[in-house]
Amino acid sequence: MANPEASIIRLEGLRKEFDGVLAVQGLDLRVREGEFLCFLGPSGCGKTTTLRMIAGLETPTAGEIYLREKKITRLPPQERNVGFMFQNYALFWHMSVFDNLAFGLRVRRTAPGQIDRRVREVADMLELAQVLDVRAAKLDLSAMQRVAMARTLAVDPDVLLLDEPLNNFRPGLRERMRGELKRWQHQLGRTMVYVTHDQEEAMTLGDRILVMNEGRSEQLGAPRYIYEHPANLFVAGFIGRPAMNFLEVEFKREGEAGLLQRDGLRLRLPRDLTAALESLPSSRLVLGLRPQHLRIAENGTAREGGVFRAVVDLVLPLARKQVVDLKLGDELIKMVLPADRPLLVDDAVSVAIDADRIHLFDRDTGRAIR
Amino acid sequence: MESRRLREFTDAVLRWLAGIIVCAIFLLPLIWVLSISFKPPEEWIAYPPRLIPEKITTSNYVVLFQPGNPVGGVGAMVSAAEPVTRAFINSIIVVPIATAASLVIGFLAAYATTRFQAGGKSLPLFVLTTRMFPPVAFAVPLLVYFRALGLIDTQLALILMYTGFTIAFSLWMTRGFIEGVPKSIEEAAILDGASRWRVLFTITLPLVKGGLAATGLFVFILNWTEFLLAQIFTSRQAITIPVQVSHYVGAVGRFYGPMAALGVVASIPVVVAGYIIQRHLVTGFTFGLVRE
Amino acid sequence: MASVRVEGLRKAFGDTEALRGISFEVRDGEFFSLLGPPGAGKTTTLRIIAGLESPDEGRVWLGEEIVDRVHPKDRDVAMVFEDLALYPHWSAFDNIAHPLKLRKVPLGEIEERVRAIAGMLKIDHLLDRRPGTFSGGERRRVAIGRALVRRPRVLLLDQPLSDLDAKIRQEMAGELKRLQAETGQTMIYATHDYEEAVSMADRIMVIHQGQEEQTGAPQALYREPDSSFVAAFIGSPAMNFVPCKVERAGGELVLQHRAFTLSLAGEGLLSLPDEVLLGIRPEHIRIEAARTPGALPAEVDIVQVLGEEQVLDLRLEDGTTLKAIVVGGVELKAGDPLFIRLERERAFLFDQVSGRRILGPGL
Amino acid sequence: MASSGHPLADTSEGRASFLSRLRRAVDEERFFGTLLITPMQLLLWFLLIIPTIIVIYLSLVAWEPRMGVDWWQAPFAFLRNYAQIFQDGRFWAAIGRSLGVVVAAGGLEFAVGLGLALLFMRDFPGKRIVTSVILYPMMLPWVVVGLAFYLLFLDRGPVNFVLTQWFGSGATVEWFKNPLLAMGTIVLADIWQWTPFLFLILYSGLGALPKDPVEAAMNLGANRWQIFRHVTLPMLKPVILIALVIRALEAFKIFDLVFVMTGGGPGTSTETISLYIYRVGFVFGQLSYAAAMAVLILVMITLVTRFAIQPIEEG
Repeated sequence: MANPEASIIRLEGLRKEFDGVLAVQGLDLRVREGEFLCFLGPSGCGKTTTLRMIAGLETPTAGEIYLREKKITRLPPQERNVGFMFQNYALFWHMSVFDNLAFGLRVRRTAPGQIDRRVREVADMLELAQVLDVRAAKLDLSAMQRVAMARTLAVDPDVLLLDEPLNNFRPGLRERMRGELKRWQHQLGRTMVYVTHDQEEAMTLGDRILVMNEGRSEQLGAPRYIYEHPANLFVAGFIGRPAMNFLEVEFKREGEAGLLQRDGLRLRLPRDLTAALESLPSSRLVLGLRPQHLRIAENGTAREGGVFRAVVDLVLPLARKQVVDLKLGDELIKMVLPADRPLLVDDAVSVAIDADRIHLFDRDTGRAIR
Repeated sequence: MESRRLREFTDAVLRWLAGIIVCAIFLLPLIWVLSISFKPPEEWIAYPPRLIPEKITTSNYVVLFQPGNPVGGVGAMVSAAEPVTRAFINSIIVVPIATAASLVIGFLAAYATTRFQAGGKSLPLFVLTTRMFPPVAFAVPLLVYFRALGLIDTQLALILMYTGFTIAFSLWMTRGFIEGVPKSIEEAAILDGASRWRVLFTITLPLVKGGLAATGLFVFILNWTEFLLAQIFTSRQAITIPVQVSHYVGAVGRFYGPMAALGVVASIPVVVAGYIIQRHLVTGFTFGLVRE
Repeated sequence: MASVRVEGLRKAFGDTEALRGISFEVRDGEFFSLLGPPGAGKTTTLRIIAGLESPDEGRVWLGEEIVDRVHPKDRDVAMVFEDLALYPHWSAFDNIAHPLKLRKVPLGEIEERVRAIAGMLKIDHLLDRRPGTFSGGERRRVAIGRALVRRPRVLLLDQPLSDLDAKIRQEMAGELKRLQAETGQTMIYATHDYEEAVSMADRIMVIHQGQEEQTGAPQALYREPDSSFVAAFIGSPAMNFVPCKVERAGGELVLQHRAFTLSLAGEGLLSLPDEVLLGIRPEHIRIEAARTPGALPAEVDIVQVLGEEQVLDLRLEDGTTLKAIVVGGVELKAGDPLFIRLERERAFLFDQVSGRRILGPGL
Repeated sequence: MASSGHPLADTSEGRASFLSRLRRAVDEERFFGTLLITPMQLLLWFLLIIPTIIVIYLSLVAWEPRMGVDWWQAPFAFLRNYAQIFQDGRFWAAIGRSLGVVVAAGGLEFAVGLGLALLFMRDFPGKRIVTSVILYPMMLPWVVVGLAFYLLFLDRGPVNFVLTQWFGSGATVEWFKNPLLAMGTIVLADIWQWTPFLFLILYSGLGALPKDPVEAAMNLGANRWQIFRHVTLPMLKPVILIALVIRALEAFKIFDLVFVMTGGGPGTSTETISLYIYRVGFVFGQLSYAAAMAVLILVMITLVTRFAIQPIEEG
């Protein structure tokens, strides 16, 4: 159990309804001091709404929000000292960069000398010193982003909330800006809550990730942990690219060993897993296979695991890798291979599955069994 | 903690009260006109004035269309003014024709200026000058000119002027709507094999027809309410309703009842039109001047 | 269907030169991609082929015909626009049928062909609805259907997948590729996303500032980029570039950097300039736990976990930073010391000024 | 052949058949565009350019319809008409009054319109109905508005009745007999009719403003007034400018209300410039003199708008 003193933001049963539609349905969360937490989920999953409630831009229908254990649920945004960076940056287009950065300090009636000092400090940090006199509307995208960041930082907020700040960037630039963000976070050492629908972004940026779907939390954990141990089918399908393959299988016992079975596929299980599956009420399972974990079978099959034969349906090269669609009966199975392994459409291949790299889910509840 | 909710509540109540007061202020003048239009002559300037007539009568309306009909003994004097019927017929002919012409010409020009910069970049601004100057400044030369063409006191003169002086609105309002249609849609249609004309009529026009309707109603209002030009360029034959209203005020003394009745009648078409376009007005009036 | 040839296209908009002499040929039935950053001139090239823009110089052939003076509506070229440009006031059926109706195809045949293409694109169930409510993927399918239904001489696609989610983008890319294989339709596909180009196209032309950088098969561009621009543009994370000096010690050429030296072997190196860029892809930097001869000491700066892979920002002794990819479960964190080895047989040398490739792959 | 810049323009000498070139030409953008603006161009020539030429000519001759000769036969007066204007006190007084209406009516309408627009930015019960009510005066014929206010401000009308109820029987005011009060009632009627217009523009403008900057300002700790003063108002500036320019131009033209309510009286004390030109030209029949005044007005307005539009184009 996390120590409550260490959490800077605490959400308690947070709910939000818009005209009868539940956007967020009961969220409990502790954000740790100094961490980079990502809210990850498809659009409409309630992640932005949650962020806006923390900033006070929306009022929760029910539940409480605590900042450093002080209840702020009904406090207006002006009195929260929670920084919010908007998706479109929401700069004051009619002002110079300096005035943008100084805005928060001016409305707090900070002394002019102090404003000047603070503005130059954050401007230096985010490499804006050269453009302080430029009007915000005239900046390029990456400078706008830095102004937005600097403006939020100038007032020294307790927490920084970021709403998909990289959405406006084209792919190449986006990766670069991601690196920048990561660097800033190291430099600033400030608590950040970051909303994104891009799993890659969340994986690379977050210390922890909260995966959300339909207003609910699906899983909370470190990126690698979530990737390796997805709690359910949704998380498993959402994290990782190309997405995990899912096959419906039946569990069967054959002599000593356990078997997973479907048309064209027989998978021999190790003993411990067999034992675990036997204790389940249902034998109807979903087998999850990461495309990266499949390999072309060499001669001789493994004792555990299995091999299936399939036909190449499509090859999508990706420079150093290739994504291959294989046809197994009616199902398409994706597999990632190094680019130097030439495969042609309609080739028949044998694919090996390692039993210790499979995921298994309960077909009815979707929960992970392993 | 609950102060925020309380504040929001009082806020709403204050807005609501302000709304009622504003309503009253904006409604009162017209209600007074309505009230007088249903009053018999002895109540017109009765003191103290009453909002609700003691004796409601429709004779003020009747007398408009049957000048011979006596209204408490003053019917004969009212009939000294021109019969309202002619003004009505004129307005009903002139205004819709001018409106339609303005809309068609304006739409075509708006399309050409937004899509191909036809006539140069400054043409749309130039057209605006027709609205900038007092119409009376144009009336001086136009009178001379129309007299030479034999157009004085004709419906055609009004139609020409009303079309011309509302073209700026037709052009600018439809430009906004046309700009809302992505150019790529038209290009896609061309690559599908459609000619320019076909693109204009099967793609662009259907996509802006709501906007055209709103523009049309707006132009209709402008034309229906126009007074100065009609006053100058008509005398008997081509007289329009606003001119007729002014005659009641100016010429025949204090016949407040029929005067008010005519005011009400003159206002009905435009208030109806205004109500219909209200929704479009709010979206159509930002002139694309606000960022994002 | 036809081949497309474009020769010496130039186009300026006011003071900005969008195209500065673009030539290429697309074979009948080929899937050709124009790849370049925004503003490189991809869209302008497509629009010139379609006839929506006329070039200042240069010509366009469709098959054997010069089409410079053929009106766009008569060129029989279809285009999928970046914003898709669906007709919002018509149903998906009418959208797709539009080009056929304009060609006065009999009604029965229109019905048949629209249904056939809709089946192929899996949008049968959408035909009666207007595009307003469609998802991004569905809208794209309708736009592609409208473009394909009349079997144009060439189909131009102007970054049709650019604002889709990564996941749907990859799915759509697969479908497009399959569709092209099935129909044999000549396609020219403009994109700024190298993954899309590489995964679908038979050949790619990389353009930059209105000029050709390199044309070739996807793997060729990846393995043997002609310039540092192509090398940086294709592959993710991008190739590392390290400025080095070339020094001649006796008869031997040495690549000199503050953190390392590499001796260059081989013939024909005498013409090397004094300053070069060493290019090495992140996937060609190997991590070693212990010091072995030739390995360079480095420190981990930032770790980004991407599923099976980790992208590392490494700092060499002199402060030079390099990106490297590690596959597998090594637990690394910022500050960890380690050793790296550059795979020399996959490295390149580029001219520092012109960016042209001088040497490689393999030093 | 140089490129015309038109995407579909034919840029190479033709070997194509005459027919296909003709077809191409008909469909060609420049031709098509020109064709579409032709009706408007004709209308503008007919109603704007030819009259402008005539009015300038008229202003340079001495002509009145009752002189019995046609206007093109009238003797040249050169700048005598203009010289006369500069000595015509009634003209300058009328200009002054029109400008007074612009400032008084325009200013108050802006203030009230902005206040209403801000009030209406948040929802409250009955907002839609109130909005409809506010907007309808805009649609009414001016003459009817004039009539309504005339009836309200009659000596024995409801306004005076209310005043006597509050302040005793001595409070009856003869609104149309006092120059200042007569002008006041005209301005009041104008405000009543045209505040809705400013409300509408400002309300649409406010509604179209992006919400993000306002929320950002809240997030940075700004209170309502600070947000309004430093974020909302500057963002609204272009809309405000255009609203004021339009309104000022319209208010300067004011004619119908004056004509109906006071006829310019008492005396000439409420005579605006439109009314004065109307009288000179169409009542007194001095068309040349009216033409000279018209030209002067055209020039003045052109200069002023050039001046006023510049910041809008830059902003």
